[in-house]
Amino acid sequence: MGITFIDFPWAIALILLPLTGGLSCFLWPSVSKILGLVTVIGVMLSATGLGWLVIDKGVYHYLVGGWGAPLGIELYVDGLSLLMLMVTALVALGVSIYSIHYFELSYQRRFWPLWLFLLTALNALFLSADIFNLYVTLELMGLAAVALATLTGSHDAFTAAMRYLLATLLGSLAFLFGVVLLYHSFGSLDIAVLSERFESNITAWAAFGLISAGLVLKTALFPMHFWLPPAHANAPAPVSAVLSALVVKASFYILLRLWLEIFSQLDTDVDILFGFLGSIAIIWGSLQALRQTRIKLLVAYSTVAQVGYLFLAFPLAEKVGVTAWSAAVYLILSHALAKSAMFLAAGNLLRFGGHDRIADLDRVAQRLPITVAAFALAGVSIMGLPPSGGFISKWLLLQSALVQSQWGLVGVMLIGGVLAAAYIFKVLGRAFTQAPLPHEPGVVPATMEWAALLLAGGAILLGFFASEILAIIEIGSPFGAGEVKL
Amino acid sequence: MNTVFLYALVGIGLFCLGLFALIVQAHLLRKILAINIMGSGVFLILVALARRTEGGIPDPVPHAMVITGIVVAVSATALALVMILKVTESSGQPEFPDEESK
Amino acid sequence: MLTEYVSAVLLVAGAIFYLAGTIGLLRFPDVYTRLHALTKADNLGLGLIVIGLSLQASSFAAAGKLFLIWLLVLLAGASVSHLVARAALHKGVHLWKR
Amino acid sequence: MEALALLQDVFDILLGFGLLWLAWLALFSLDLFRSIVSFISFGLLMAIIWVRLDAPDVALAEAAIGAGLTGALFLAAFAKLQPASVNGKGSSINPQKQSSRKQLLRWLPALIMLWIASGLTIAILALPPHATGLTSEVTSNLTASGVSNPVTAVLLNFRGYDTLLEIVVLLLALLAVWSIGSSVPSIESEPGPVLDTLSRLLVPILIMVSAYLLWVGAHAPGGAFQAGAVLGAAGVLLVLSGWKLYPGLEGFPLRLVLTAGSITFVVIAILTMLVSGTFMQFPPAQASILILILEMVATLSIGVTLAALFIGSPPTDIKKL
Repeated sequence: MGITFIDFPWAIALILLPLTGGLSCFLWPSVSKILGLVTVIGVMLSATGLGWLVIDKGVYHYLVGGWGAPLGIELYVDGLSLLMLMVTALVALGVSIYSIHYFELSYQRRFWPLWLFLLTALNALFLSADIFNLYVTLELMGLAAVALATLTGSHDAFTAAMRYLLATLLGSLAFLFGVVLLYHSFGSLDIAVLSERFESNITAWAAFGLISAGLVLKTALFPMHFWLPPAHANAPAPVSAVLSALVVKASFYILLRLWLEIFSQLDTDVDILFGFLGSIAIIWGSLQALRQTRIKLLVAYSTVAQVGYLFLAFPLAEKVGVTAWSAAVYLILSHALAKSAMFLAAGNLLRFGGHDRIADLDRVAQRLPITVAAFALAGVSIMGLPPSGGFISKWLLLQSALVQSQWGLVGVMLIGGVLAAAYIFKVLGRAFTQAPLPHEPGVVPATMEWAALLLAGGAILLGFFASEILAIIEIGSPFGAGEVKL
Repeated sequence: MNTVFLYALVGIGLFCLGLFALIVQAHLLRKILAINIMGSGVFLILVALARRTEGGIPDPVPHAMVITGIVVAVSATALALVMILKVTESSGQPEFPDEESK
Repeated sequence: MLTEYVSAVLLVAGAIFYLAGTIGLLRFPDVYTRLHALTKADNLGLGLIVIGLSLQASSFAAAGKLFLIWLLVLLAGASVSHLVARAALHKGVHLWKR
Repeated sequence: MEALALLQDVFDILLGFGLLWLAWLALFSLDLFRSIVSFISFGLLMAIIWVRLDAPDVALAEAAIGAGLTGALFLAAFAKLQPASVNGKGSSINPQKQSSRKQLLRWLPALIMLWIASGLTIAILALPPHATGLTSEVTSNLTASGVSNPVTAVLLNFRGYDTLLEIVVLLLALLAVWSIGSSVPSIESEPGPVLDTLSRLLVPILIMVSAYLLWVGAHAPGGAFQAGAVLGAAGVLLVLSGWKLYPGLEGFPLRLVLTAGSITFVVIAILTMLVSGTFMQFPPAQASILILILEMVATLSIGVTLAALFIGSPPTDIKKL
């Protein structure tokens, strides 16, 4: 056969490993912790292997079942999907390490299979080149995410998860409706085939409207964000981290992919609308975050604001496509790492104090220095200060806006940055105040602190490897010709 | 030929009726019914339009897609129904609490 | 030719039983009498239709399947009617009296 | 012949409007129980429409899963909701709250729906009246797929990867339901002699029907999902007549049966990868036997999963830990 190491089907491993891991955790719940960790490490290795393969040999195609489009399903990996897979693996690793000591025994056996199935769905989603297959992965992801969000078992969690479930089901249905129209217009489900056959007509417009509406709802762009803050704030910390870092980005990834490959051929002004809503999301989400009295809600509203930045890339990309899209991808990566770190850190603070009221974060800095460091580092990236991944992405976005003299968007970004600084210092400032401890603090295991710091460190490190990562984004030139100007 | 578009239009009707009910009905069980009916509408369009083939044998791919969709729908419904019971258990009514605006 | 006419007559007769049963279901005053109407449609109406259709069936196997369906409906219909009536009695629904 | 065509058109129109009317009843009838019953009738009418649209496979799936099991799930949830909401009708709208603002809140979405509906109508009517989709690709590859029913070929061979994920979705739903775990006890009813006899008679028949659907799926309408749903219905009937799983089987054996479908799928996918070098590429000579094995195990898993979803509460083994 002569299969060399590099030719190993890493992409298939990325799907099958978490799937079998999830099944095994369900079958043997008593060892689910070990099984889960082994699986996640395997996923990390597979993502690295796939990365090596793609960086070495370029775009990766796989015909599942050997049929190929349009009859069968294809997997497709270019720089964009590769980075999504890698950041997923990295966040998964951090969250899994964190979860070992976070959940009690009875919750371990519930958490691991659901979480590994969610990971399966995420990997399958980023690998897929078939729009109906994307629908199935979206549903798998949505149901797993909702189930995980209920794990705290509180009344608020159930109400929030119920809203989340309805929103995600509605979004998937709208997406499916769009898929139906695309299939019946152009006779294929494969993105590449659709991209060739696509032509602008009224049905294509309807499909675009339905798919965008569904995915925007799932991505929680203002004003469709109503479900996000309660669902993310009431979930267990590792779940909040995954929801904010990865699940929201997955639907954005599909929107981005379909926009680039298919819908950019429509002559639309929707990009302006996206930019407008994104701007409101930045301002409004940041203001709401500033108003919150609980850390987890604050962090959740910060996600609403950061999602707004992603949508700024749409209007900016018209003139400076590659720069603006690269900025968006960079933001996805850095926000994924920073936000998961922040939620994990918030979970530690909650565990330590027994509550997550910002006003009562007494003298945490001395007790949990690693956690506070993680929160601060993640905050640096969220605010967009150098050196961090967040800085690179916001800098690129700002550049694209300045080149085009889009002063409105420049203003929004600057205000958003100032507000982000305000809400992050609101937490950090409290953490350093001198107050006596009114209660017995909870014990926070070291793994939980280091997991948060690992992810936050990743967000900072992204700031040092800009040129390498931008080179990876360019593999398969998902954003068309051109180059990024740093 | 007309049958195709007749049923496709019925499908649109179901989708919009379901969406309307999803928005205006407060009872969670009805919201889940609404989601199911919206789904049926989309499936109906998918299969109706698959009969536009010349030979009389309809396109089988949409049929397989709908079977997949039906199974996904029953999975989502089962999860949603258990969650309704939980929400009702703690709040006493199968609705979203009023004070939060949607 | 003859079998086709016989089949048509049986089908129409079956349809009439269905119509009668449906009208009964809508018009009768209480759950017990409605059940009575329903079983007529199920058993007799479907029976006639099954006989009518099996006259036109291409093979014995197809006719056999049709009869199997009828038997199943008889079984399920009778049991379900019983269960509905029992539930109604347990709930305290009174028999209708003129 | 023209009269027959006209009759068929009338029939289609009646079916279409009947469907919309039942949907309306299911969504807006004041009595929730009536709504659920309307929804089940909606599913049955839908099944007839699938037959009208030459989609018998979908009709079977709809009747068994869409109307049957979904309906059973709704009824069970409705029964469990009853003690929770005191008045029986927890949904009844408080008349005083129906202010003019509420009225406006209803008219606005109604108008938006009309707007969406007309837009979608234009979009659908703009489609070309003839399109082949993937019919020719499916037909020309059918011999290599191992089955002669094109829908089964798509589900288990051409797009088998979707089906693998779909089985995982079903399993995931059960995991989620067990994880949430309702504390409302499942419905306890004294079965009575009739239900008891019925289940004794019907369960073997249902198992036979399930096996038949499974076997016939290779060349005629049927297949794993339809067969699994029928098996699930047998399970529901057993549960309703008071049957309980032997406690020793509630733990690992039950979980093994539940996951068997997904595991078999994964194992066969890996085996094919070792043999042919490609994930889920069935060698044409062995395709039909592989598909049969897959479907048999999947049927069992789907049936048990559906029945377990109906019961809702996790087995005691899970609760303890």
